[in-house]
Amino acid sequence: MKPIKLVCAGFGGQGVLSVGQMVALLAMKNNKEVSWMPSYGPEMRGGTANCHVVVDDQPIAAPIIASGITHLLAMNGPSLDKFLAKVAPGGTVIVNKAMIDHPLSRTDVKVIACDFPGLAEEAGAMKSQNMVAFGALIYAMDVFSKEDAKDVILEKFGGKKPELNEANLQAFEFGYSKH
Amino acid sequence: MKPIKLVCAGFGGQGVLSVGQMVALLAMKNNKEVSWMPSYGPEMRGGTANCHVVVDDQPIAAPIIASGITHLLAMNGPSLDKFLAKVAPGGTVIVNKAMIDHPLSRTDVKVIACDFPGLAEEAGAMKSQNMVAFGALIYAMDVFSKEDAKDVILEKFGGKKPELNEANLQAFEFGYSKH
Amino acid sequence: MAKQLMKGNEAIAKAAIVAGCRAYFGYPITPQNELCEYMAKYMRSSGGVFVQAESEVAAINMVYGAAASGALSMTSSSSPGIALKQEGISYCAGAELPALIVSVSRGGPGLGGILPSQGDYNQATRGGGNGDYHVPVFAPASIQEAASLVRKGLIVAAKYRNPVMVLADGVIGQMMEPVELDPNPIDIEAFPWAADGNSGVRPRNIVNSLHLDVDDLENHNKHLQAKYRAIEENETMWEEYKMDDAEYMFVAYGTPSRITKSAVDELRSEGVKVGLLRPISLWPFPYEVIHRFSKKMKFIFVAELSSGQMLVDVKLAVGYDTPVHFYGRMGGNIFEPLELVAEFKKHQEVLGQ
Amino acid sequence: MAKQLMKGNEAIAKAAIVAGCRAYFGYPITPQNELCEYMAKYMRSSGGVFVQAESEVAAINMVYGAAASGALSMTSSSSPGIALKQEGISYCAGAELPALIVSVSRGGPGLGGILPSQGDYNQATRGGGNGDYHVPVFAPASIQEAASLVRKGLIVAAKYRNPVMVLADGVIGQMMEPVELDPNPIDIEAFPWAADGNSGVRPRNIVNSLHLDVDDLENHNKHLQAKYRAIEENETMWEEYKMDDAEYMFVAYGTPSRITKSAVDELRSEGVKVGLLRPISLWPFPYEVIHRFSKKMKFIFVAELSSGQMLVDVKLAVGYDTPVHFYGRMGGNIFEPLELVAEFKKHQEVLGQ
Amino acid sequence: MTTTVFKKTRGLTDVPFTYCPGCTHGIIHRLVAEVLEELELLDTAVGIASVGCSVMSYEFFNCDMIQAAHGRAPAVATGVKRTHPDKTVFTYQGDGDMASIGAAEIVHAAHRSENITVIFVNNAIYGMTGGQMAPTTLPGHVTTTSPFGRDTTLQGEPIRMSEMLSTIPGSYYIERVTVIDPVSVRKAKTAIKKAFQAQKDKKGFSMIEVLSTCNVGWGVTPLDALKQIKNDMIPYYPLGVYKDKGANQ
Amino acid sequence: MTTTVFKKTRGLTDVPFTYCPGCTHGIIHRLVAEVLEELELLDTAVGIASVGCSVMSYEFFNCDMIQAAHGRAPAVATGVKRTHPDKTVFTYQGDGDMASIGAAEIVHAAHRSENITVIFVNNAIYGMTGGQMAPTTLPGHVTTTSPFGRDTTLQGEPIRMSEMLSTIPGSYYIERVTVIDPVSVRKAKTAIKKAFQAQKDKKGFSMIEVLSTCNVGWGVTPLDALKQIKNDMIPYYPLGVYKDKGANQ
Amino acid sequence: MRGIVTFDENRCKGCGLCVNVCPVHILELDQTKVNAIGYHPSHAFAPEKCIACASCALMCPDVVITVERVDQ
Amino acid sequence: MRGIVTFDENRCKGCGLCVNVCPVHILELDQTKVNAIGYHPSHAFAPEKCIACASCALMCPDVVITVERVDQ
Ligand SMILES: Cc1ncc(C[n+]2csc(CCOP(=O)(O)OP(=O)(O)O)c2C)c(N)n1
Ligand SMILES: Cc1ncc(C[n+]2csc(CCOP(=O)(O)OP(=O)(O)O)c2C)c(N)n1
Ligand code: SF4
Ligand code: SF4
Ligand code: SF4
Ligand code: SF4
Ligand code: SF4
Ligand code: SF4
Ligand SMILES: [Mg+2]
Ligand SMILES: [Mg+2]
Repeated sequence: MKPIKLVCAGFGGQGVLSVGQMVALLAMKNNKEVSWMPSYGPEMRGGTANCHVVVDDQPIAAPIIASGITHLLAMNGPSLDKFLAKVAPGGTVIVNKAMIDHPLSRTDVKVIACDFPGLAEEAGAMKSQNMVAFGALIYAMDVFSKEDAKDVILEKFGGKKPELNEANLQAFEFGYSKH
Repeated sequence: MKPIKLVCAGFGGQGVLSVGQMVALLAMKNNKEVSWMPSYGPEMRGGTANCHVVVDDQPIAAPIIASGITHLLAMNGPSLDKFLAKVAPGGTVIVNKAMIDHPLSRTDVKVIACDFPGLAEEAGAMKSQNMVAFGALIYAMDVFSKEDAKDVILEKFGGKKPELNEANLQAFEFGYSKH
Repeated sequence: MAKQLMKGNEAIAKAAIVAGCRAYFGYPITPQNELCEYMAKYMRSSGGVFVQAESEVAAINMVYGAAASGALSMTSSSSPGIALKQEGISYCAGAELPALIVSVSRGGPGLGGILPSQGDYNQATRGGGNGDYHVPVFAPASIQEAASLVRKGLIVAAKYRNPVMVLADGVIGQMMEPVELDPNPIDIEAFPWAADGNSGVRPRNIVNSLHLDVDDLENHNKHLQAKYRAIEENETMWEEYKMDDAEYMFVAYGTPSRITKSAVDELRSEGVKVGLLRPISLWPFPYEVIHRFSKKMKFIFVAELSSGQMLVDVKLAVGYDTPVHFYGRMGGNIFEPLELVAEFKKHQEVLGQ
Repeated sequence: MAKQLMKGNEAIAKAAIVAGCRAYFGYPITPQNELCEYMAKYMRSSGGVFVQAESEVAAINMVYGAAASGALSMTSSSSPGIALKQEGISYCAGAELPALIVSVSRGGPGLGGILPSQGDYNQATRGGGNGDYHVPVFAPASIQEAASLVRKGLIVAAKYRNPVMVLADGVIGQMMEPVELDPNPIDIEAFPWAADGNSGVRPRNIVNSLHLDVDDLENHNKHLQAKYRAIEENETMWEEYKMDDAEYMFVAYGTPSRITKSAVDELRSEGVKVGLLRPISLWPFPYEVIHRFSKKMKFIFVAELSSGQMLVDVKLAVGYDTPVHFYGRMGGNIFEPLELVAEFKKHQEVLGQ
Repeated sequence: MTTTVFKKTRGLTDVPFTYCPGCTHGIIHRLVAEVLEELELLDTAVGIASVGCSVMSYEFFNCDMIQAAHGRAPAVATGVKRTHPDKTVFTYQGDGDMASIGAAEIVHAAHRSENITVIFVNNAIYGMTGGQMAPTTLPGHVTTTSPFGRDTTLQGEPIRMSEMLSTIPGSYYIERVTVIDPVSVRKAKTAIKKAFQAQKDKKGFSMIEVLSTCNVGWGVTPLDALKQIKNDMIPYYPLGVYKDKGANQ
Repeated sequence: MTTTVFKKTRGLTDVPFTYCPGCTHGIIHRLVAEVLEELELLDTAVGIASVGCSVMSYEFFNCDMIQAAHGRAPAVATGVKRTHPDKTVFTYQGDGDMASIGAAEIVHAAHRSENITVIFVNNAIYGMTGGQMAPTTLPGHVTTTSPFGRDTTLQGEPIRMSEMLSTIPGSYYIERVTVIDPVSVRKAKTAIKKAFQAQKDKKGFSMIEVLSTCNVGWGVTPLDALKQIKNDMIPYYPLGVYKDKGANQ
Repeated sequence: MRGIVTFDENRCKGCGLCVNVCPVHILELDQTKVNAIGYHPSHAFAPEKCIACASCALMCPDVVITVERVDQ
Repeated sequence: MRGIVTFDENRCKGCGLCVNVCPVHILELDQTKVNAIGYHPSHAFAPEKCIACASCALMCPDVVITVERVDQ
């Protein structure tokens, strides 16, 4: 497996830290080495949050991704602005469709544009936007199975908010397939 | 000059620290090198106090006298007990007459026994017992002049307690001569 | 226990509880808050005590009290908070009390910043409290190791009656990694010296660090020094990575050592015979092994997230015969493997190799 | 000023006032009480400020405030009290504030004892506060030198915008010796950066040690490090005693260096070519001169009232080529010249000389 | 023709506040800044920023500012005021900063009757570090270090700083106010002004405690946070003047 | 036949006190020890010795003892009591220790209502270190750090700890007593007993403030020192119960 | 009495405190807009009804609002 | 009521607090004696007058005094 260097970024409350954690759990399930590292502290007061997830067959060296991002999930404009330059050539950028009225400043990256709010609403819960993103991400990574990913969703949220299970899984499916 | 290693010891309030300081001032007056080091802290809570005075032509190495005391002024019994063993052979011990009903445990030291309270009373102030001791000490040292010593007394106490000047000087004289 | 994905701060907290720590006293500070919060949530249900102290000073003195009365206890904090604990740590050392102090350090000096840094190496290894004392300092490089070193720390603390510090950089505190905890409580006997209010059934116990008599205090210090020699003897820990045939040696600890490993791999892939010596115990420091290796090295390269604090210990180990180079970042910036590789090559070029 | 017989603590206080220190904040602790008490008596009439703080923590933060607003200020304490100041000292260093801290140290660890000791060398030279910072530490060996180093300390503090420590053992604090004070106030310009409430006549000033941005904090640290290199360059102080033709070198500082001088004289009188190197600044430490001399020595002998804390710096300077021996007392016990001579001879015998 | 009824005071810089949306730290900042401007103290004031969400207030107040260690602002202020008795010195402190780690420093600033003004922002939580329990957190309230609600048998009943400090002979003026509606905001400003005036008149220690929100830490909306002050906090922390040595003169 | 009216309590060891002649620390020690014996708490008590003249009290109280850092005895006691809730935990602290450097720790032990008993020996001076001013030193009194007499304009008016701590909801029982004659000694003992009883009954924080002499630090005879308490101290520090949560039950 | 209320729009964090307090209920968060710092800013949808009471400005934590009175 | 007052003489520091408080004035510091720790110890010069009130013992800071009552 080629190492994954994933950054998930967005406003606080959008659930980007959870997306990263789900990727990490998925990696564990598949016996990969993995690390998850959040931004923290007053940095978050501004309202933005992000996490770095590294997945590899080897023990992880640097849990903080300073460059060479292979996958970037940017759930808002400032996050895209902040991290786009650090994406490796050939890397994948997953964004909300509405955010990219203008073409990206880089042409050497793959772009997956997804209608996060639209698909989440369609799936039955506006809160599930990050599940849409998670779906798109798993699709883009092409390393983990859909089934494992759904298991992870249920493990992580199934207990806490069972009423959301349906919507979450549906949102994941949409994210995985509709972009 | 042979180095002087003087220890003055007694109950708190007997003025042994002052005696040591007067010796130090006298040494300064005579352009000697000198150091004065008191016992301090809760050690004094027990009611005893002492100071170490070293006078030399050379810069003073150790201001604390661990052994080889050349002159010991012991104004009470516990002090004598504590320091006698550290007096150098041939050294001088100055004590209150009443304290030595029994012969000293050492025979290789000179003893000057002086009636501190008696002579002080005779001089006109029971408070001047330490001046008696100072007198005896200066006599024993045989290094400094009586005149300088008296100047030091006046310099140190003349301002604060002029009413005592007479008695102090008299007590000093008695100490210097009557033992 | 099964492998779980855990945040370092939480893994540290849980490892301590599982190992048998029964009292935690702390005060919030970033980046260790989750540790304190985990304790707030789980210590009571584990039959232990959680108190949010009014300050770091109070927290370490609560630890002092708990330890003096025989409880296996701990506190945690970060840089300025650790500074405030120095008097208390010195008291623990003086009174010979077992205690675990977790330091999740950030950037300094002063209020500094909250991002990962290793600028507190001196603070941890040289104290700052008063007097001749030492605190064993263990520095994990992964969450798994953080959990084991917490356990080890409690064992060492109890065994030697001495405070022990686990020094984690902010990355260790905040990162999540898979971790498997040893489910067994550590095995320590009750402390016969504890002032635990049982003087009805044994002679009364006194816990104290005051020794007004000089000979008393000197003897006490000699006793402490002998203990420290024993700790040096028995508890020095390090890891060697690709050192067998190495001609160059990196020295790094904590999270940066992982980045350094990547640099080693990168250089190895280019055919450079380089290895890594990772001190795990910062005090006692692995002077001897570093000295031994140093004789065979063309140069030694120390990488730290500081201006070079461990560097001094490496130099002490090496002496003057082998060059020691240094690369550091500060303030929360973290070097990357290729950054180290590039720096390494500069020195190699100078050597003409 | 005329020569006076003065207690070290009082000479330090008076020297500071005469030099122009205008604010003192302190808390009682033996053996520095006379310093605090002298300030209580004379600071006001000198136009300055004396405040007995509620604690050492408060005292150093009052110093921080006074310094931040441009006043040349100081505090003093002893071992556990210095431990409590570590956070505040780190803040002063981080915010680049000039301040004088006098440490009159006693025996430790913990409450320890109150008699003279040098167990706080690490506490003074390695900080204990958080982050990468340094505090110049000057260690007098006589009352006269204590007075001059206080003056020098204030100058260095103001020049580099950095806290400076004068580290005196209890002997220096308590002893009386003749001393002559420089009557002239030191010459420093007003601090343009001071937050002294004059934003009406210039842009507003901010004094701060927080840098949330990593690059900001890294740059700030680089700036600090550059300053520390300059201090190392300019402010390293030591004394050489009979070193010209020496084949053996003692290294000792503070009061014990005087005792060591006697030992040197004694050995010289027996024909042994021995000298003394006395570090006056403990940070910056005179590594270079010690290294240079070490090459010519048969061995080096470090004497300290500790378990050997400066010893580590000496070894760092010397490396492995020359043996470094050590003799120390602890807890308030002080060695005598002949004790050192006897120890010295043991090592000489081993050498077969 | 128009008259300005309200505009941003010169007492604040142009740097936007870093506080969360709806956080009343911002209102309190503004009031202090307005008072400084109106009493013409801005050019001679030295403010002490404490450690808490307001740590960056040195960026906001348009006067000389010093950032102090956590809890030590009153000591830092003492250092400034004693060496600069004619300047106006104030601290701006949170409840964690002042009531917890800094309890000794505030008690002793009052004890010595330091001629300073303390703005005490009581939001019953540690905002900055992510919502831990403060000594002022109300009984039963859930925070990250009182995850089952503040249990008074283990964590005590909340401390009332204004009441406590009023017992200290050296305190001159102490009032508790809040900023939950325009009326209380106006009252708060009057109190703050009175406190600074006391300093100007060299009367000694003054403190205004302001009940403030931390909607993020409390986990409620900004509007609900205001209600929470009214319904929960004020009953436990009654508003009013607790000490006014000048009142009987 | 004879009956013993008074003999040395088993609550004290045989080690002679290290206090100066006439120092009332000794009386207070004895009272605490008698109470411990009478309430049968000696075998399960843990005492915390603070830093001050009473630092060596670990030698005197005949129970388990822990020596604490200056001012931190309440925190140390918290560590002991929380991990040993069924033991009897008390601190013995001077006014420098508790009212000055340890102000935060005592406030927060009361705030958390730690179930401990605090013996607060207020002698209005720092005895141990040689007679410096304490926060409790009376106005005008000369000490080594108030060489011209305590100047309230610079050093504040003395702080009243019992009054202050009584405002804290968590404090359960607080009384101020003295030991200047047999009657007051008896009253002091009753108060101390009540405080330990409160702890036994798990009521929370109790403190007895004892006005005590330091004849050496005050520079007077032991007898005059007693008079000084009566004439100077009691008027400023009125004796009595300041907090008794149990009173209305 | 008539007032003019103006907003420094890009400082607004959309907290709604001003909206809630306006006695004539003319303020709202503009859901159609996202300002430079990512929030739906407050605005007056019927500005002519403003009575210049300044309540909004008094409550605004981010000093967004200026209020003027039109003198008649 | 008759009492027996006894002194653990070598613990006495001669502070005089007991002397002052004795209602029948039978205590004094013995100026003719210096005890093992250097003080003139207190003693009862008319012990038979003791009424066993224990006032002396209550005031003694050094726990020197034992008081017994002779039961009649
Ligand atoms: C010595 C020290 N301990 C802890 C911290 C961490 N810390 C920063 S802010 C804070 C609490 C702030 O709470 P409060 O004073 O109530 O202010 P708020 O954020 O609620 O306005 C803490 C504990 C620190 N910076 N320094
Ligand atoms: C951290 C620290 N600061 C200062 C001291 C010095 N010190 C010892 S006792 C004492 C004051 C004691 O006064 P108090 O508490 O009133 O007790 P007293 O001696 O009057 O009974 C001080 C300041 C210390 N030991 N530790
Ligand atoms: S965390 Fe709370 S106190 Fe801090 S800015 Fe946000 S709302 Fe305000
Ligand atoms: S110094 Fe004062 S308090 Fe201490 S023992 Fe002596 S009289 Fe008592
Ligand atoms: S000034 Fe008054 S009326 Fe006008 S918008 Fe603001 S709150 Fe409404
Ligand atoms: S109160 Fe201020 S920040 Fe909040 S919505 Fe209104 S204008 Fe915007
Ligand atoms: S018991 Fe009473 S009567 Fe007897 S000696 Fe003592 S004080 Fe006097
Ligand atoms: S009170 Fe006690 S110590 Fe004092 S004189 Fe009487 S017996 Fe002696
Ligand atoms: Mg708060
Ligand atoms: Mg006292």
